[in-house]
Amino acid sequence: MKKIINDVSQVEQEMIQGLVKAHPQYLRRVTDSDVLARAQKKTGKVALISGGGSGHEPAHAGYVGYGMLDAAVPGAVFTSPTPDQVYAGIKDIATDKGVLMVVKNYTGDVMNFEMAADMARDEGIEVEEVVVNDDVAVDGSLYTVGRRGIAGTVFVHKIAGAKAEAGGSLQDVKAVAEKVIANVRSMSMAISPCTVPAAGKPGFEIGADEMEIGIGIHGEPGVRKDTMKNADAIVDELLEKILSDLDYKGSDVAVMINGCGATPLMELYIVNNHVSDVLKNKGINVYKTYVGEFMTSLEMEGFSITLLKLDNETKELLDAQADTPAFKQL
Amino acid sequence: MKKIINDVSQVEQEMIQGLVKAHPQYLRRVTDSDVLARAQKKTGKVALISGGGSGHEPAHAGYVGYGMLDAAVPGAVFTSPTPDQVYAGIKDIATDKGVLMVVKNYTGDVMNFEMAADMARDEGIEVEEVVVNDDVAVDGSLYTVGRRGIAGTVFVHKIAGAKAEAGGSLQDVKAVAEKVIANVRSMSMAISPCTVPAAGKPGFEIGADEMEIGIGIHGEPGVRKDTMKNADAIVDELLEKILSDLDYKGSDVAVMINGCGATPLMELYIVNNHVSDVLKNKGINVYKTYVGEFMTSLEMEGFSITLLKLDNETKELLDAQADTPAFKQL
Amino acid sequence: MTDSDKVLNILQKIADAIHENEQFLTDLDAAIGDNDHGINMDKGFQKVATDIPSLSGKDIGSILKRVGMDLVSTVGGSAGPLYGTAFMKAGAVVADKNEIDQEDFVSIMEAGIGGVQLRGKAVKGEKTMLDAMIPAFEAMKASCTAGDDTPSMLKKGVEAAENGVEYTKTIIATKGRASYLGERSIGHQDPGATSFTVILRAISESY
Amino acid sequence: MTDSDKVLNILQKIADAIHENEQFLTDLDAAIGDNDHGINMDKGFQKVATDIPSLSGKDIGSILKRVGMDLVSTVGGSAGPLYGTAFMKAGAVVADKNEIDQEDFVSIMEAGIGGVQLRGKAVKGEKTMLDAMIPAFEAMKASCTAGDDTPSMLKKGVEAAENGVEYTKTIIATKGRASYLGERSIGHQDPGATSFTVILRAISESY
Ligand SMILES: Nc1ncnc2c1ncn2[C@@H]1O[C@H](COP(=O)(O)OP(=O)(O)O)[C@@H](O)[C@H]1O
Ligand SMILES: Nc1ncnc2c1ncn2[C@@H]1O[C@H](COP(=O)(O)OP(=O)(O)O)[C@@H](O)[C@H]1O
Ligand SMILES: [Mg+2]
Ligand SMILES: [Mg+2]
Ligand SMILES: [Mg+2]
Ligand SMILES: [Mg+2]
Repeated sequence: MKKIINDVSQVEQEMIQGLVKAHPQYLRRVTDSDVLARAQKKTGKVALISGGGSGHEPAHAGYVGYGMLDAAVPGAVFTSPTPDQVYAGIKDIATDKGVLMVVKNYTGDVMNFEMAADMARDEGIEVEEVVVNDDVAVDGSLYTVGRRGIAGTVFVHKIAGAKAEAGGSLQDVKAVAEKVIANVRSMSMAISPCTVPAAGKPGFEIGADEMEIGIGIHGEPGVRKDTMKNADAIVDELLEKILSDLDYKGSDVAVMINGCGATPLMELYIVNNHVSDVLKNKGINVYKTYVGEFMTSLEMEGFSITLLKLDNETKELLDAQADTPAFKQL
Repeated sequence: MKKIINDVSQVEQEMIQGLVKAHPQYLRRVTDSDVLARAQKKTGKVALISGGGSGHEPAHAGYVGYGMLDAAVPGAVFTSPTPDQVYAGIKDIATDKGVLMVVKNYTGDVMNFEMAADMARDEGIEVEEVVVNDDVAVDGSLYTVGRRGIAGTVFVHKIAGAKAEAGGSLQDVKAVAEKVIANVRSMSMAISPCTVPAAGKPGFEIGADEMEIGIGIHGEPGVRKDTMKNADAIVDELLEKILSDLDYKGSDVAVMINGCGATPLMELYIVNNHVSDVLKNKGINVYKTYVGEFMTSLEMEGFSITLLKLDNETKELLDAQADTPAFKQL
Repeated sequence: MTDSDKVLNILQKIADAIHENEQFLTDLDAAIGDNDHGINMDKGFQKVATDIPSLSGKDIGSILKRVGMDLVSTVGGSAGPLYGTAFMKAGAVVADKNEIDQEDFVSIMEAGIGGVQLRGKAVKGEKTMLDAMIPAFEAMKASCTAGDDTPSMLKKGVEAAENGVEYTKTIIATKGRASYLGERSIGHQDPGATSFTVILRAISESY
Repeated sequence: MTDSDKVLNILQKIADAIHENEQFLTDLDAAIGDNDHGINMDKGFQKVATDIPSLSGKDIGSILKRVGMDLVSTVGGSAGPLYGTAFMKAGAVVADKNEIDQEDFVSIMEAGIGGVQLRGKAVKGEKTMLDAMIPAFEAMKASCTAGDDTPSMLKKGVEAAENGVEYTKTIIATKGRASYLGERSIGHQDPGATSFTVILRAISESY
């Protein structure tokens, strides 16, 4: 394992410190915790908190700021943060309009955030939760833990964050977050694994001519190994899964082409070239496209496609100003 | 070579198409060329053009937009664009206030841009040029081709772009660009190479416990191979080279921690953590920090540090609004 | 009878056993999860080990609760809340006790399983730690009823847990990260079932 | 005497030779440059090859200029403007000629070198294509003065170019990308000097 780090046991701490030193105008570390909150606490609005394991940067600390989150709670790499950390975040940002937790659907994340919510509710803080589950690669049936939350989460941050900034009530903000969740689907693939620093070796092995289809964001193997295909064929496969899960026909969509950490931006644009064509051919109107690294898995090479079906409300909120370290919109 | 592409001979073309499809609100392809220009041509201001080989995304097309460039000319991967392409760009964006070319100091880039400038001048277009040479890894003496242009170029785009947007004359814009160039220094390192698609194999080989110090942005080997060190030690070495080249003591600086393409953002923040500490200890005041991928080398893993010494004029221009696909500032 | 000191002693043994198996547990998680189970568990039990001196003299209920809280606040992921709640619930059933007997052991196990199920909402056969815990509990309960002594009861528990781990190789995961793999999870043993077995074996070997 | 058709014929041979050596030239550039010299040169001469039919019947000056423009507009990088300008300048010295003789050959070489130096501002000994070009030119000029025929003159040129390539292995680059490597460039031959030798050899083998 060759990484630009000092000590595997300190990667999360040094990252948090590096984040605050880089973005003091945006970020503040909540005392005695790992939580990153807005430099200036904003009152009079619903407060949004999200988080999860580290290793997904810029998620989630990169989305703390005007129009998006109020705090992000980073756990150890790929390990959901503990309830006391989440609780420290909730307590710091809580306003009398309440707190919305945006949780990605992983057993650990859900359990830790819910334990924290219980602790906060015991102190009279109003806390609501939404669980993002956009990954169509995995079975969403009742008999499983359901679909995972991946890059689509960033749209939830953006749109629910804008609603909160606009003065929406906790129920309003939660409702629009749930609307986004109901209308967003994603799917990923990877051509190389990643190495959790503390683990010291890659999460999976992959041949020189193989790819993993339907990977999550934790360096875990995908739902299927396949021989490597060209970009257009991969896009076709991912899009087919997404489009057969939700009917996007005739609607306006926001597209996110997300790099997993080591994918050249050039390749993401090559991916977008075909995504855009396919959507057009299928009568789906691309309203806005985001291409870049939004929800990564350390140095994994691969990408995900996210499609969000928009209505007038979500369009307006998506277009609203945002000013955070990793997501700015004028 | 495993890449998310369709055809090695089409990577540049499909990228250009994918860029325009992703960012129609920002970008337009100049007819019959590979040039990416602002969606709406802006008149009445000095027009800025930059470019170079592809493979450095988001440079340079990602910086086309309000407050930065008017056009970017992408060549083949790591190969400077040809004069006819640069000329097509100059012609498209030229205004009566003139055109400034921001060129990175590589023999090929300088020659191709200057040939294009000559063509444009023959038609009465006023064209000036600045050559960015921020890389302290290489000898800047008169007997060599001089220092290379790397990530510091983005500061030139930002600051000269803001000056042009503010209505500066061609001489003003050129002067402030040259001020930035005189005050910006960078240095890079890499722990993995990258593969030019058409070449099919990596530009250099590197052992499991080795790193390249003083790499350029074209996947070329560095000035020195060394055994891998920890992040702080690497930072110390790069900073020492930078700080001994220009006296930053007591000044306000803008810092850029730039990922080469495959470096996890987590690691860039770990780097920034130490950069920030070292500068503080040396009595250098960090005015603003940018962490991310600004000038990449495909999927190379590594980073560069850039320091720009600021004065009141450059501070104000650095802080000015920008709205481009890859660089937004509110 | 097992007193507080013995419990602390056992906790140290568990911490050592988890530490020894850190890599093994992480590797198991790499195959069907996210490559961190051993790392997380070790972080938690190292914290527990650090706290052992400060727990000297406390009742067993408080000790177990504290272990639970340590795990909840250091492990993270799924294992943190699951094991953490298990220990906290276990602590509750032996609140204020300075000594526990064989039946208490069985109650502790039962309460722990209740904690895991409260949090994780899983049942047997979903390829989780429960597939080692529940058979171990059942074997221990039967052994206790049959009048075995503590060492033999624990040995039977460990055996059942080991069989449970073997069983997890044969089934598809429907809870936890391994569930995302569908069919691909077959053939691999569950990391959480394995870590539970490591813990129970450490306890058993203390008698 | 060499007429226009022969020139077109030679250009095709050059394009073929560059194509055969594409990987080799790129590999040389990987070692001390940016891994693209063969790719770029091949792109350029493939364009030239495509244009050959349309050049039939044109004078040699126009043909060479067109080659230069093709190279400038397709090769990119350093080699594009350098070789492009070389061919354009070469074309200028044989403007309107439908046949060229041995002395014209020498003038063409001289003008080409002038073009490379105009653009690249390098001199001999900086580990560039000039280290093959200049010795080749000098050898050809001497051979021409000595009264050799075209084939022997070209052979001597190739020999000198080859020696020039060998010489580039022994020196540090001070121009082009290889200059960034400092001492590390020693031991490697210059890609541009090599591509020039490939070109001159293709010309020589046409006689
Ligand atoms: N719902 C659940 N109920 C019981 N145990 C579970 C459940 N989900 C996961 N587990 C257990 O947790 C283990 C994984 O723990 P760990 O790797 O620490 O967490 P994470 O999956 O969050 O990385 C699995 O091997 C499994 O035994
Ligand atoms: N200033 C110069 N004068 C003459 N030849 C040069 C000069 N700079 C570079 N070269 C030649 O160009 C070759 C590299 O060409 P190429 O790889 O196509 O361009 P780039 O370096 O832009 O990638 C070198 O091997 C060298 O022979
Ligand atoms: Mg985990
Ligand atoms: Mg090149
Ligand atoms: Mg795990
Ligand atoms: Mg080259």
